[in-house]
Amino acid sequence: MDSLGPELATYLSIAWLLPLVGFVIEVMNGFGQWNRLSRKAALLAIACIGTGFLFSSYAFCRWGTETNWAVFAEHESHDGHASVLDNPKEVGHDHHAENKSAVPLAYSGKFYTLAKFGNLELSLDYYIDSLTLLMFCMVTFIATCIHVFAVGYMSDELTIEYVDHHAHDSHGHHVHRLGRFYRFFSFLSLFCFAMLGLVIAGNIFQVFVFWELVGICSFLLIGFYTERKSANVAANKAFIVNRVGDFGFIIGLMILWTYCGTFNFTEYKSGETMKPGLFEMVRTAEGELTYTDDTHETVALHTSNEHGHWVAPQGESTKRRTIPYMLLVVAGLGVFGGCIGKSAQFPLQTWLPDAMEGPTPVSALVHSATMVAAGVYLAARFFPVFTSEVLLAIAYTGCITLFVAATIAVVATDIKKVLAYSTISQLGYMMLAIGLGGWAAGLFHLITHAFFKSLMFLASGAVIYGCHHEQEMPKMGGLFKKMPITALTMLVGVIAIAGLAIPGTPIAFSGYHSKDAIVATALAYTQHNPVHFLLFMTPLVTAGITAFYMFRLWFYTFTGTPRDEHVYEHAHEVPKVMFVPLLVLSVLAAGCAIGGEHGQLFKMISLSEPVGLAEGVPASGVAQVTLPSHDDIHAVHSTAGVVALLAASLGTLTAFLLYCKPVVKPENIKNQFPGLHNFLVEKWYFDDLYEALFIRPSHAVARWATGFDRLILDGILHGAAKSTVIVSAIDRKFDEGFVDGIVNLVGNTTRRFGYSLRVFQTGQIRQYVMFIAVSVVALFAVLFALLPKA
Amino acid sequence: MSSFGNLLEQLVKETQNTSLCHFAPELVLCATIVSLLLLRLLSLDRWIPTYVAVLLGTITSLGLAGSQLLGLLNGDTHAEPFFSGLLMFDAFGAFLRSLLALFLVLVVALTVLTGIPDREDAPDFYTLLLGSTIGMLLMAQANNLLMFFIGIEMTSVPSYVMVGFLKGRKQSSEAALKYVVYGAGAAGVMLYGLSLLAGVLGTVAIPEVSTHLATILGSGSGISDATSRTVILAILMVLVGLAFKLSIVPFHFWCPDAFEGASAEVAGFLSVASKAAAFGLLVRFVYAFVGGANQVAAEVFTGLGIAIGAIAAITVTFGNLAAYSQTNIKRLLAYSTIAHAGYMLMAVSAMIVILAGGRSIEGMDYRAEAARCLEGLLFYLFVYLFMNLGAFAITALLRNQTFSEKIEDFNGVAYEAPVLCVCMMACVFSLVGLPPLGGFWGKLVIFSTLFVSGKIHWFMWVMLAIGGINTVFSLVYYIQILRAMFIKPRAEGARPVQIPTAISNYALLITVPVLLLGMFPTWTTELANKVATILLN
Amino acid sequence: MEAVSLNSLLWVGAVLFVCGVICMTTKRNAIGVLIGVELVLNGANLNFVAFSRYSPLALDGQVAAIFVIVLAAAEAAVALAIAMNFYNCHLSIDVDRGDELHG
Amino acid sequence: MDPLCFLSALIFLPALGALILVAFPSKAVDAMRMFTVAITVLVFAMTLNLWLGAGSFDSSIATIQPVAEGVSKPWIPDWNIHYRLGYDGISLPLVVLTGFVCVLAALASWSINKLHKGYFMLFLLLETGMLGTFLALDFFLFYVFWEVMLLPMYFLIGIWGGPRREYAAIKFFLYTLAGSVLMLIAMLMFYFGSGREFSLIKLAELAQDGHTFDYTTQVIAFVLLFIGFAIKVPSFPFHTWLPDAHVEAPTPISMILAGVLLKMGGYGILRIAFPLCPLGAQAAAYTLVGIGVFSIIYGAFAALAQTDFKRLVAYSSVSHMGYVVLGMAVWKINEHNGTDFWLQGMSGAMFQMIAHGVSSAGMFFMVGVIYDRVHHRNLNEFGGLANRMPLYSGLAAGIFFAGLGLPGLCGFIGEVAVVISTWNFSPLLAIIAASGVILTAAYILWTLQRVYLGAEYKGPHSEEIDHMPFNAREAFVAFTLLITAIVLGVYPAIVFDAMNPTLQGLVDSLQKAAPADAATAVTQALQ
Repeated sequence: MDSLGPELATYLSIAWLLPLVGFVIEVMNGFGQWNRLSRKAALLAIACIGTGFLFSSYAFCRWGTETNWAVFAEHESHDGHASVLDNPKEVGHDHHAENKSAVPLAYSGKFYTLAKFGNLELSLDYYIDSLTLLMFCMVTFIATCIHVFAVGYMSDELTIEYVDHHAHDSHGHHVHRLGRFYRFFSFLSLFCFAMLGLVIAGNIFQVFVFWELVGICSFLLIGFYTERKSANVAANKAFIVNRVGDFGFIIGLMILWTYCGTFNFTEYKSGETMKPGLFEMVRTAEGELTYTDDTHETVALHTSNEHGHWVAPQGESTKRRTIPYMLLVVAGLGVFGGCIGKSAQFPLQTWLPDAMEGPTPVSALVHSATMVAAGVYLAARFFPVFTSEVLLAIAYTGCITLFVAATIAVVATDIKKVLAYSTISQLGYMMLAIGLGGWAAGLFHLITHAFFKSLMFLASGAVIYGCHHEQEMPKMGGLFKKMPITALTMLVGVIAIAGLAIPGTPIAFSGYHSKDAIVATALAYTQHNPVHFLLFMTPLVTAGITAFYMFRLWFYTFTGTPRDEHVYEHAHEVPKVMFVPLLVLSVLAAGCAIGGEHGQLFKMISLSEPVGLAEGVPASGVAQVTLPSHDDIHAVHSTAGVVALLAASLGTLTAFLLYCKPVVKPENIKNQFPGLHNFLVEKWYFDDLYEALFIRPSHAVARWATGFDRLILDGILHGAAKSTVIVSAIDRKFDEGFVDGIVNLVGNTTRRFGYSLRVFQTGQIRQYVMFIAVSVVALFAVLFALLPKA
Repeated sequence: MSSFGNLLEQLVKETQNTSLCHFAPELVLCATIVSLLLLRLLSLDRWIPTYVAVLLGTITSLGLAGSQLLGLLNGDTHAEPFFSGLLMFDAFGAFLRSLLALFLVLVVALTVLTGIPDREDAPDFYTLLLGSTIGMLLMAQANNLLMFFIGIEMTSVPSYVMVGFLKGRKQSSEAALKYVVYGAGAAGVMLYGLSLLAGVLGTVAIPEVSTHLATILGSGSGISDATSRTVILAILMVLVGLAFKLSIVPFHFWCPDAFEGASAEVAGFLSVASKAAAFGLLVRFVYAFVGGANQVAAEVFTGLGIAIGAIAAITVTFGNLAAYSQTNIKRLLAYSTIAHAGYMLMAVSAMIVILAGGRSIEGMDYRAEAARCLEGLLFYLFVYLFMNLGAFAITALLRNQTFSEKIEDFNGVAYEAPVLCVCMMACVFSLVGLPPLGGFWGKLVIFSTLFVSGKIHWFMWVMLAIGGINTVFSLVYYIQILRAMFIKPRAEGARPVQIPTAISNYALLITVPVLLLGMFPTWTTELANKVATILLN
Repeated sequence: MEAVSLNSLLWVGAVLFVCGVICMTTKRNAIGVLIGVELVLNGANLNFVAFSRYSPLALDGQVAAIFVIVLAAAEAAVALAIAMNFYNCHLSIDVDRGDELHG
Repeated sequence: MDPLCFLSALIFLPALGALILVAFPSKAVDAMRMFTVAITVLVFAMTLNLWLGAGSFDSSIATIQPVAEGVSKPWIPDWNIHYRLGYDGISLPLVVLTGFVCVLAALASWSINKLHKGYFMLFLLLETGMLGTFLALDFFLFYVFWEVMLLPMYFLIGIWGGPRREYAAIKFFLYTLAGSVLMLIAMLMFYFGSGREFSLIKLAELAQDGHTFDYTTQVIAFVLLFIGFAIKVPSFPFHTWLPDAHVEAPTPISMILAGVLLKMGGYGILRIAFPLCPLGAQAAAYTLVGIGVFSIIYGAFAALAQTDFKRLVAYSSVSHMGYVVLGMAVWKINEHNGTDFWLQGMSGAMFQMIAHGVSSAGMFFMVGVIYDRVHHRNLNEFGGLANRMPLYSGLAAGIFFAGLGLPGLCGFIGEVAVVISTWNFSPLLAIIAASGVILTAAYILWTLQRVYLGAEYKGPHSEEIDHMPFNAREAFVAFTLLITAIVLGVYPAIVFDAMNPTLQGLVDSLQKAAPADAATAVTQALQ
């Protein structure tokens, strides 16, 4: 079974690299012979990603076969995955097989080295565990669906003269341009490559690499309609805000690199010896930190002992690697900063709604299902390095985000914006879960959310397509009759996200299970840490809000009477190529989480859960929070399920009463609370705040920087010049245009001086001769004054 | 009476056997002058152009001077005073004589090409030129305070006339008057100094100066007594005279005016030749005092060296700064000349400091280091000969086409006279001191001596810094010339410039050594070093 | 007759020198300036002669004096010629009129 | 071929080409272009041969190659000056880069529209100067080549440049000359301090033995040398010549200026300033890092405020070259990794030089392409080019992304290697340096938006864009640069492998000569 790791790596690499090949061919040919009417680009892209899915699935199957599908065997015990590990372990781990029961099943290895600095090494690695496999399958599958959908959605680009109704030239005409069908698919392919690279990455540096690449793909796709200023601005905003997060990410990288000397997640082979990865360095085999002192200020980093165990060398050895606890916290926060940016968490959530400027398939793939989830993925992946303070920060970040975004979603009218805010909110749930120690719950929600949110985005895309690029819900209404398939699939998504279910029966859509898991974790957590009760209350309340705004969306769009006849007239059901993916996805959105915590999906995820979480983590550090054990969570599961469902039902009911069978007019409520409404419509004024806090000051600093030479040195120059003018009694204007920098200062001063010297050169002989006399006397005097007196 | 007869007989013998031989280059030049006068007297100049005779004479003179130098260096002949000790026949003198003779040949060739003395005036002009050169040759070999003065006067008097040679031009006459008045004044001061010096020391023979001086300074009362002060005052007055010839600040005022008024050829001649000769004289004079200085004198002369260095630094700075605002290219080059005199004076200053103070520094072979200073000076002079003459010559050659010496009138000529302008570029960059041109090497050697002498007194490092800064500043005005030639467009309707091949070749002839001296300076530096070592040991 | 001391002679020379310098610097007339030069030269000459009597300089001083006289004559001749030339151009020998060359 | 001959041939081949160009008739513009390109290609081939050819470069050797003290011939014996050449892992990548950029710059020289002969002659002379500087191992020879480069550059900017070309050219000249005078003084210090030695290798040995040059000398010399090189890099506050020179220079010269000339500063620091004054360098390390960081941020901010396209790219060079200074100076040993982080910083700095050579040359080329058509560079008067010139815009975006430091492209590797090595030196400065990523993204993306995106082209000469399509030659240049950027970004080990042994040797010898963090060093010694 030693060969399984490389084998899986090969399959996944194929799946990973195929889109890249597709991208290269598409781009090359796009500029070249493919004409603007050809769908070849799309076919190639679908072929690549589809094949990628097949390879991912095959890798999954291989993995399952090798592990005898133990994961799906019925094990009631939450530590069931231990049985899986009866099989021999991954490459190179054999020499400390006694640890194996505690270490999640994972395969790691190296693709190639990027750079080597002494003992430090930057490389491209892979790290494959059940989560990786799951993510690969999920990403490739959803991507395939979305590619297919996009063939239909983007078909109006198959023209040599595309009229962009949202972009105007200086004369106010619509912009006419060539269709860019191929370009869209080439970008999608590139994105798939980058996303899969992120998932397969075996070290945090590599994650960063692909992190940036998905960022730039997102930039390209958001700004796909380059003629629209709003799209460009949104694209820039997305990338730059992400970079703000990456700034933190880099700080985290720097700290880890400096203290640990490696970026690898797990142990790796360097030359002939095995070296510990970050996880082994920070955590013991039992998942605990080792402190070197009683005050817990310094954490020992583990190295290999003579038995091949990862332990902290004992004694007061200065050779012992340590890291100050605070820096470990900072590193964790830094990396989480990256996650905040990518997953649009508070306070960097502002870019995601704007990113809806991109074509809807992009929103579905990049900005709901995959890329934005990468932040959550990384937070989960990097979980072992996070200390309890970081986890608490993650939890609160998620908590704030999920609430803020949900409130904004309540008043949003653009169908995609509602979904965008809901995405942010759901990502908040995931973060919350991870912060609370509900690792598997968070990822569970990630997967289910990917399905139902991409479904909803595609459905909304279908609506937009059907309504000829109308996105404002107030102009829709009653579309159920015109596009029933879309409406129904959307409804599946809405129910899933709202978390509705029929209690006591297994009838529950995926969102119910995953959100239930999160709320249960939160409840258990709050029981252990009553101080942090908000971490339970907020998601619970927000579950209600979520149900409210999602149903509001659905009712607003599909039921009631048409509010804009023009739109309604032209609305039509989408073609097959678009609704087939909808149907496929709706099946999965409904059913992917069957069984909930006892279902295959959850178990599969649990298999990769970091060591030590299952038993709970006792309070430590500054934060002093206790993470609940699986048993604790299990104990409150049913309670949580009931309250969550209650909240969701309440939300649904409210939405029904307001928008489907209006008992109260929403306008009235709006008018009752104009301040609150405005506050929400203005997105809590985050954009304005950032504008005032960061953007304007940085432009000011930029102007200052560029004007530094001119203004500051100009001042010095003027002063110097003036005094020179007085001294030399010459008043001549000089070229101010040359005034730029210190050279000019010196140059002009000396030039001035040079001019002033002309005074002496009067041209008068007598004065010249006088100089002889005066000079002789002066020199004589000076010389005698200076000569040593013997 | 027999003793007198013996003396006379000995004198005649010495004169016939050695002195006349040693004096051959000068004699050839004298003969040339006489033949020029005869040619005109006999109206032969209608058939034989004057310059043919002049070229013949100067080249012969160059050959003789060169062979004397080689002889001295190879040890075939040995250094000795001649003409009863009035002049000194040594490698240093021979080197400068060869240099001056070579320069004379080049200047004559230039005048032939530019045709500056018209046919009628040619014999007069060349007479003055050769006469002035003879004076310089005397300066280079002077071994006696009297010869010192005679040499300077012989150099100066014809050059006054040459400056005013452009008849009928107001500027020219004004320049000549200024030059003569200033020169005469300076000569007077110097002579007064010489008289005091000779009187106090009781000798006019330069080699004896140092011993007499040592006696005076070592007489216990140090330098505080009246005699010593008189000596110092006298030295200072003599240096004033030399400073005038070298156009050292603050005795430089004549220089820009005279150069602007004179023709470029004359200005070029004066800028290089009179400097070379004056530096020769200065070195001899200074070495006479410093060479054998004792402990007390060492302090005094270190101070003197530093004072000279300070003046050199001021000169460099002044020359460079004043050149900024010039619009006339000759005037600009005149200020550049002042600055370069400053650089060279730095070498002399370093030499004085090392000679005076070097003995007290452990591990310093002070004579070798001093020889390096002198080597730097001589090399610099040698390069300066080519690069400065090049600059003046090209100015003169272009002036013949553009009829102007204003910088702006040279706008864009590079595209019509590429060879000349490229040569000008090489000369100018060499004047700035950029590698791989000769000027760089010269500056490097001088700067390195400053660096070494800095170990004796920190002020020399300050001078080094000043020299370095000035190198940068000087770029600004030098590049004005190139900017005009290469970057500015030719003025509308300007007269097209056509340069005959001969002229281009001449420019190349002057410029190629500038390049070669920069890339392969070894031959020249070794020569200069040898000469310097011989003089200083 | 009591011998004149060296110092007295030198004082005369110095006075001549200073007078000459003052003359050079104050006279506007070119000829006047030249006269100043002559005074300076003669001051020096007097020194030479005086030293030839009172110091080991001996005959060398007198020879020098003779040479200086000759050179002074030559210089004066040239200077006068140049002054003539200047006059031809400027119709004046006021040295202050020569101010075209400056800066 | 004898290595000395080969290296000399490499250096002087362009100069020979320049001489041959004299014989070309002035009208034969195309012939001159092709000839120049041929010469540069030949030189590039020779540099590649030097790198990859059998037996010419062994990347596992830390010392100078082909022989440890360099191949030499006496040049000026009485000054102990040698014509000494050689290469190692530090200079060879830069030599290859020079060859590479020159080929592309020659190909970009079609836009030169006057005095072709003079242009191509100076161009080739410039290449000789650059190659000579990188290959020289004698301080004096280095200095000579360093200066030789100035003259052609002055005229190339001064004659073929933009409206304020005279000003820019003289500014460039003055700055560099000022720097080289300082270098000259330092050179004299070493020459006389070492007993008349100019060989950089011997001087380094002497400097590192700890007796020859005392602390004060080393500090003074380092300051002199560093200022000289920092002007070239350019680092704040010596950078103001750069925007002017770049803006006024013609496109190919901008490419060379950014692609190669700036690297000489960094190269000089690594080749001369550090090895010759280890104590001085160590004393100044914090200042250097500070300067590097400040340049990064300052350059980025300044770039953000530009409205001139070329000026923006020029300021981006200031910012990017800040990483070079930063990376070189992170001289601090770590308890567990020893000097590895410093080695990483140095390697990153070297890589950044190569990467910047590719990306900035590309950026300038891309600016030049559009300038040739619309004859202006006002960022506010572009827009919509992505539709008008899709291929051009696509390639430009790729190259600008390389400048942005996007992973997978060359800019990223150097920047990130430098930045993450900085924490070990100073966490505060590391954080400031890392914040550069935000600003860089901001100004590059904003530029892309203003130039390539948008509804329509807003500036003058709109019709020229259609009249002059993006031609094959331009596409070739851009493609080559982009592909190189990708190759370097995806597989940087090709460069790292070539230079790491040398840098390792340098780091070790410097650390030995001037032990950083003495306390730690003692502790280590005790164990």
